[in-house]
Amino acid sequence: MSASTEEWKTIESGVRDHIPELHPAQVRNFGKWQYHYRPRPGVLCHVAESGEKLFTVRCGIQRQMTVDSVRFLCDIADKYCEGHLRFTVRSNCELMTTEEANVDKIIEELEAEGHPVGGTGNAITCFAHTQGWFHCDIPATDASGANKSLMDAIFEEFGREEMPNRVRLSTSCCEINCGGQADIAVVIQHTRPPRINHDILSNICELPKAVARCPVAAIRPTTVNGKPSLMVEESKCIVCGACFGACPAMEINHPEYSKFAVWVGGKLGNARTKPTNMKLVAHGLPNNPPRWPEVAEVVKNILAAYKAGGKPWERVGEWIDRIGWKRFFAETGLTFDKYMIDNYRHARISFNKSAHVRF
Amino acid sequence: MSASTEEWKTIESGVRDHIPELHPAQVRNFGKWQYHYRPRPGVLCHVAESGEKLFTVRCGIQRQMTVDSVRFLCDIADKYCEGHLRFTVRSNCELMTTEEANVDKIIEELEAEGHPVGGTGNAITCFAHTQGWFHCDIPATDASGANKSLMDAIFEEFGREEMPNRVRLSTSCCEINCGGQADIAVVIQHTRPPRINHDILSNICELPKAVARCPVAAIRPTTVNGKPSLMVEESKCIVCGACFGACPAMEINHPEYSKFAVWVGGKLGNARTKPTNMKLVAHGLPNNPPRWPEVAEVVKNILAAYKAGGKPWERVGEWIDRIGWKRFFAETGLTFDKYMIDNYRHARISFNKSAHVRF
Amino acid sequence: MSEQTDTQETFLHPTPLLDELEKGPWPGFITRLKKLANRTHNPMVRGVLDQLEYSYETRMGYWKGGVVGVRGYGAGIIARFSMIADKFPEATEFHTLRIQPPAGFHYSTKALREVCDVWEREASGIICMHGQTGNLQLIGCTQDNVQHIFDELNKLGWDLGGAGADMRSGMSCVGEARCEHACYDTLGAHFKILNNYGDDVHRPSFPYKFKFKFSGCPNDCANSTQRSDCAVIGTWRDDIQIDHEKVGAFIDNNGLDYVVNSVINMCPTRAIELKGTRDIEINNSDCVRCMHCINVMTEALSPGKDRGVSLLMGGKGHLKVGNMLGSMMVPFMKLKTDEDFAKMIEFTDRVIDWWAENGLDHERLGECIERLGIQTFLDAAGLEATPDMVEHPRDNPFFKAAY
Amino acid sequence: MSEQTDTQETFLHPTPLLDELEKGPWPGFITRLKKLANRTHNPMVRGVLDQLEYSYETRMGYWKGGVVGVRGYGAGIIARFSMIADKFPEATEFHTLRIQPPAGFHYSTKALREVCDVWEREASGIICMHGQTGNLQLIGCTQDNVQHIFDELNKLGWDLGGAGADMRSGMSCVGEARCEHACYDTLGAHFKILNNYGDDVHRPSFPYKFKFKFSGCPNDCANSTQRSDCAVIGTWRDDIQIDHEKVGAFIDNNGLDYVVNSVINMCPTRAIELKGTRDIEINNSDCVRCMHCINVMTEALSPGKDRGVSLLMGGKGHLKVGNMLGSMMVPFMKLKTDEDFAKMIEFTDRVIDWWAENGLDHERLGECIERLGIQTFLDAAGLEATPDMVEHPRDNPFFKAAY
Ligand code: SRM
Ligand code: SRM
Ligand code: SRM
Ligand code: SRM
Ligand code: SF4
Ligand code: SF4
Ligand code: SF4
Ligand code: SF4
Ligand code: SF4
Ligand code: SF4
Ligand code: SF4
Ligand code: SF4
Repeated sequence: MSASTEEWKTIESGVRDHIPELHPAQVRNFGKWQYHYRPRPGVLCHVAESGEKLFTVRCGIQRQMTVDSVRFLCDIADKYCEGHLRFTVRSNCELMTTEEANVDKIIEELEAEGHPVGGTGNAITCFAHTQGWFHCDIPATDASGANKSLMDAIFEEFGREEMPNRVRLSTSCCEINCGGQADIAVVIQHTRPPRINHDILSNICELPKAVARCPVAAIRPTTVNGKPSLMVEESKCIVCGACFGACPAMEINHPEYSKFAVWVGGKLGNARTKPTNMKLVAHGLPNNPPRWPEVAEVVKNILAAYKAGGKPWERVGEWIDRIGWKRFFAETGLTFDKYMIDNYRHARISFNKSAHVRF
Repeated sequence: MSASTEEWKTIESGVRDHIPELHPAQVRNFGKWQYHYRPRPGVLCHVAESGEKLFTVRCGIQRQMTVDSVRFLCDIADKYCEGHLRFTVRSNCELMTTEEANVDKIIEELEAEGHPVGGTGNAITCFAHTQGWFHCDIPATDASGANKSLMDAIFEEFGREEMPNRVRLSTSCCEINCGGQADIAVVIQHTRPPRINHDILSNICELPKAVARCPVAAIRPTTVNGKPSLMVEESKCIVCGACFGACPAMEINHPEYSKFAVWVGGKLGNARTKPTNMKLVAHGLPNNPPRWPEVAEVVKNILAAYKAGGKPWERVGEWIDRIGWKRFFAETGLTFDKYMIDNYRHARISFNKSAHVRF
Repeated sequence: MSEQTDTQETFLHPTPLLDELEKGPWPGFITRLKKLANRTHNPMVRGVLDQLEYSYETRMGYWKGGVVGVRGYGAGIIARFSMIADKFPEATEFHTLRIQPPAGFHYSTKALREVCDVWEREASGIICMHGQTGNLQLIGCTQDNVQHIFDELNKLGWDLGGAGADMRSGMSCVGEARCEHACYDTLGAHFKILNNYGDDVHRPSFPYKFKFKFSGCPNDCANSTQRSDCAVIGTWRDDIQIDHEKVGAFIDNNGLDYVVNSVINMCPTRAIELKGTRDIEINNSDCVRCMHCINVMTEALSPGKDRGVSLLMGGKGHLKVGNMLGSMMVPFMKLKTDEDFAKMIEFTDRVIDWWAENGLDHERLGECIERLGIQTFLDAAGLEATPDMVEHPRDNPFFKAAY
Repeated sequence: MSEQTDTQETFLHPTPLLDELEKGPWPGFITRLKKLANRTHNPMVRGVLDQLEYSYETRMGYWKGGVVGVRGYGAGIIARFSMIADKFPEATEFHTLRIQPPAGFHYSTKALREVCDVWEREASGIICMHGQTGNLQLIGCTQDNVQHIFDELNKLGWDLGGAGADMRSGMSCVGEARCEHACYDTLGAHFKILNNYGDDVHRPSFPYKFKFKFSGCPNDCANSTQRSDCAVIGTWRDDIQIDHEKVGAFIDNNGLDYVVNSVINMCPTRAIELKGTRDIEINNSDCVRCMHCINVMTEALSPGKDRGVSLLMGGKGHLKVGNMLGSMMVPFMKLKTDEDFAKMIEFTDRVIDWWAENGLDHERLGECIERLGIQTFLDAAGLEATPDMVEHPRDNPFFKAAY
């Protein structure tokens, strides 16, 4: 690597223009698509008003890619896709061609390199996952590793369209949840108030910022060894970890006490029902690298119950709405406990304010 | 009136035993009722396992009764009902007889005295109303008078069973709303922060209690004319009137600025949908005794729209859920405004958190 | 002021605004009050009408509270003194006795006439039937006379209800006394449970008011979910009872479309299926006991046989927090034998003790649970968490579990 | 530790735990990273793998932040310094460039190869495609080299995205480029609107982050409602377009029961009626534009012709308040002509100015609206209240109207 020498005057070009990046068939039929169908899992065919057909092959990638794997995909795109490709909001790669005959070839080459083809329609698709130990400064686990392990565990469903509807998954390496809401989400859960590292605190921490960051006013200024420091009122603390983001001395992560939680029923789009937040259905699962088998088990059970019980087009949350939470817990073998009842700001909104009850 | 002389030692008897008060047919068939039907509006017929039939005639009363009117009802009960009668949770009176032939006679006598017969099934029934100027110490209007005026305005519907489902009404004389949730509720709304009567405040008010009563910490201790007093931070005040209940010097009521608000869609029971809170649909209506015509107009419009649009068994709130709030406002001629959007504790829960929209 | 419209007698002063309330078909309280005053010549009634007329004119209320009570009790009387007694001396005092009625508002004429007689003889003769909490409200007496009146009523078997920071009077639907839906004896439960708390009704020692309400089934005719701290609502655990022949008859009479549109399609969990064209089947594990199908097809369907109650806690009105509905805390318990009642009271004792210890001044049970968190409450109440308690599990990760 | 399983080369140190992630069918990032390191012998990659192995062993992370930037910009680089550089000196620095990709993640192989070449030559060769906010993340360079790398990329037409308290990079669904549902040009809107805020992307001056996301229709494939402060979602104002012949064909192919169960019965407002046995009719005033029927019968149905966007505001993640979904603020606006865009930007400018003035440190737009009240926000944004903005009107009386 060489250091910068000449002075280049930055062009604040912002977002790069997409038009030259589009596949020519996308440009030709821009805004004139009529419908699409799925010839097989992992393949879409969009039909334009002009009658032109554009085939898309969707494949899984590892998201944390290397120049080699990017170049591999470029090679395929050059061979079959007129030199264009795209990625999806869920970190899949899409290779597009107007030649139906190319579809099988693309699939063959992708699979040979270990890129599974699928993720369309009512299949599961890649976990929206986050940085984790690989790069983030506040993670309690590794989201890329968890994603890999979990996708291995439910791999078949990526290439099959056999779920009642699409299943969006996510995994996040701290409670901040950069992975977002999902049908099934796997998120690290803090379980102990932060231990304060007084040695470094006074050097690295803007104390008032850390105090202000706490949503429940559990952090108070204090003096330790004659230096200004902070203390946490543990009974108030809701172990959200917000302070750790503001100040690395508020050590919230723990090799044993950082646990996994599983959430279900998040929905991002507006089809049929409104978007919804996901709900806690398991917690206290061990953070068990490198393969996190306990978490995989829970995810598999939920998927199996949903696959068996959901009606066509019902998303995970919609399925549960219909059968009720009591049956959800029964059918997945999970255990409801008191921590699953909200006790935060809008808690009472989620209580069963009725005599509606199932036996 | 004479003053108490002899010393009677109180018997803390509590709730009076109901068994001797029941109609004999109620005792005979206690827990053994099989079904009921309504031979006509205002009349129920309950059929027991034994085959015995008990007819009930329900009539409107004025709630704020006199010994004369109570005795009148007792006279009828003695004549036709084996000396028993009951009242409903909505301040109607029910006269029960096992003789079908008595029904018409009871109706005739009640109506002759001005007691309308009705309020059953899918009719409207009496407003649940409250004390008001007649007795309460914090009212901004008179609930008995408003009830009388409003019931006059929609009187026919008491004797007809022509609504999609029952309609529960209520009217309350301050925001505390002792009248409770209802399909349509008419409630006084404070619109100005309390004026503090400093003259009396220091004599009659437990200052810390008043301070503590305020839900938004808008009341602060201060000194006025050398005496400890209170002040209200008007920008914080949500004009709830809670302080007035704690301290009569916090004058919240006003001859002009105490206004009427109308609420809809409250539901108390669990049939079909869960119980729901009522929602604000009109406010700023004048507090216009003795007949409150502006309020009556709004109530009538809502009833008319519901009657025209509701499907059988749909309560007011269920009807609106189906047609949407946009159409509710269109069909009732009411105007939605920004104050109808919640800005209190759980405000965001009521926002439309979706792209679902009607045009 | 306009001319007096009342021509019957001259005892009353002119009340032109109130007289407007004599018009129209609904039973008028002004008309009856005027009749009462004209017959009894009770000056308190006249004074109160005068002050009310003045309120209608000026659009302001003129009563203030105060302390009026009877020996040994700390509650039960709502004191009302006129703020403008100089203007309306006859209205100087106008206190109310809150009397606990028999459960379900059932009266023999004998009992009711006795009350009327005392009340006409000793006080105003004005009776409110009933207060929204369920009390028989005897409105209008003076401080001087209140003990005597209470003694007279107490001799006749009546007792005061709640007011202030105490156990309030209960309310119950008619229940098994005249309703085929009742899943337990609301009247008996009202009687037993309120009388268990008699001391707390009479002697305020709670953070704030506490209300029980008793509804025989989820139709909740006693408004318990919305309007009480502890709602006792009848329910059942087994299957809805179906008389299939009567289902057929119902369909014959009302049409297939009515059954589809107004029963099957209105079931909140779609638990009902049409079988052929003359029958239905219910998937009882999907049924949430809402009552709707039973309400509509009352001859053909009825609640199961394994009956009991659900307890919902924390309901209350708007004040300060916005309306709070009671929420499911005990999905099912039996409430029939003395043992069942002992269990129930043991439970509500635990709840009330916890609240009495932890509640702030003027804080209702629901608010206290909200402030301290449901987990704390469940532990104190000795309850296991179940999914019945929620519409859905929590949607935020902000909790600290004990492990 | 167990024995090293990698037999290909000896450049890498043993990573027995990570090697477990080489098993299984899903594309493995460890396998690719190891291949990369073995090919390029880039010590940073080895060091990072070593530190990651150590994280897997000790179950703790070892990166800390810091300040690394490029000339003139206040954001766009995520700095990562190893906390245990003494142990893993090769991992001392590992900074990330957040590059704004073309809208809809479309690339020519030429453009992508250029990035790869610079990144392999100058840095780690690790590329994240893509970050959850939508950035092309170039992971792993040193502070020394960051300006040079950026210059090289900038020459090739790439620019940095957002980070910190600024306008973040946008995200858009494929939209009109390959989707028959798109109601506006998401890619064009992404391009125009983000570039209008270019200065705010590069120079943090907001209370906190602000995200735009662009979805062509309410299916919201860009997750805009849940994950952006301003969601721009395509919709239509007129009637759904029906090709009745194709409805008939759909029913012939899929069966009447499928249409009833999976289309008609799943419409959230029951706006669809079956007409005979081979057609449907839609009551468009009851339709809430949820997309479901169009999704299922994509050949027969499509959005109306009078198309535009809804704007939902205030979405964001869990942190501190619990997940906030964006909520409907502008039910409909056109977004096609330059004028439309000018109007839209005038509006978002007003919103952002208000938030920038009123927001607390680290407070997202949604939190700010919640704290100051929706009325204040609507006034500042110049919006009229409409029932579209709420699930229902308020259920508490605690407001102070201006009259
Ligand atoms: C490629 C992609 C957009 C992009 O620009 O990248 C995309 C593309 C399409 N989506 Fe999507 N969706 C994409 C992410 C999403 C997301 C967001 C996400 O996954 O994070 C959602 C919201 C999910 C949610 O609600 O939680 C989403 C909700 C939908 C829906 C509504 C599904 C439902 O019934 O709830 C449809 C409708 C449908 O399936 O017909 C849809 C439909 C489609 C269609 C059929 C649109 C079309 O006619 O072209 C596209 C092919 C889908 C398929 O896989 O069969 N797309 N779609 C995204 C692919 C992600 C992936 O790689 O797996
Ligand atoms: C007498 C009374 C109970 C009492 O002990 O006093 C009562 C009695 C009956 N109720 Fe009720 N309800 C009574 C107040 C209520 C209330 C509370 C209230 O009005 O304040 C409710 C809750 C209202 C709500 O949800 O907001 C109530 C919700 C019902 C329902 C459910 C209605 C629905 O579909 O939403 C039914 C079911 C039905 O109609 O078949 C019901 C059914 C009945 C039945 C049919 C039960 C029976 O089989 O005997 C009774 C005759 C009702 C009729 O009028 O046709 N009762 N009922 C109350 C009469 C009040 C009145 O004078 O108007
Ligand atoms: C008399 C009555 C209205 C009526 O005309 O029927 C009534 C009248 C008063 N209510 Fe009430 N409430 C009455 C039933 C209710 C109900 C309905 C119920 O019990 O089902 C409610 C709503 C349910 C609840 O418990 O929340 C109710 C919620 C309130 C509240 C607000 C409580 C809350 O937490 O939201 C207050 C304010 C307070 O206690 O500080 C209140 C306070 C009052 C006071 C004591 C006003 C005061 O602070 O001085 C009123 C005395 C009026 C008087 O002069 O008699 N009253 N009050 C009702 C009691 C009669 C009875 O005992 O039978
Ligand atoms: C890289 C990325 C995860 C990923 O692997 O894809 C990420 C990584 C971080 N996020 Fe995030 N967030 C990323 C997308 C998101 C998203 C998803 C989205 O944008 O659609 C969200 C939820 C949506 C939202 O905006 O709320 C998200 C919500 C957060 C939050 C909580 C914000 C909140 O108000 O709830 C924080 C905490 C904060 O900002 O203080 C945060 C903070 C962080 C920080 C900066 C942690 C920190 O405070 O130091 C992480 C830096 C990691 C790193 O080393 O690169 N990140 N973060 C995503 C950004 C990549 C990109 O630019 O493309
Ligand atoms: S979820 Fe937490 S740990 Fe993971 S990338 Fe986001 S901020 Fe970092
Ligand atoms: S973890 Fe959250 S609640 Fe606990 S001290 Fe830190 S910021 Fe406060
Ligand atoms: S609603 Fe208000 S004014 Fe009316 S009786 Fe109740 S407390 Fe008194
Ligand atoms: S009216 Fe309510 S908000 Fe205003 S000062 Fe009084 S208690 Fe506080
Ligand atoms: S609550 Fe149920 S049991 Fe009681 S009267 Fe109403 S319908 Fe009958
Ligand atoms: S009681 Fe209600 S939930 Fe149960 S089957 Fe009948 S309608 Fe459905
Ligand atoms: S959001 Fe709508 S327009 Fe965009 S890709 Fe998804 S379905 Fe197509
Ligand atoms: S778009 Fe949604 S709401 Fe509209 S008709 Fe179709 S299914 Fe119903």
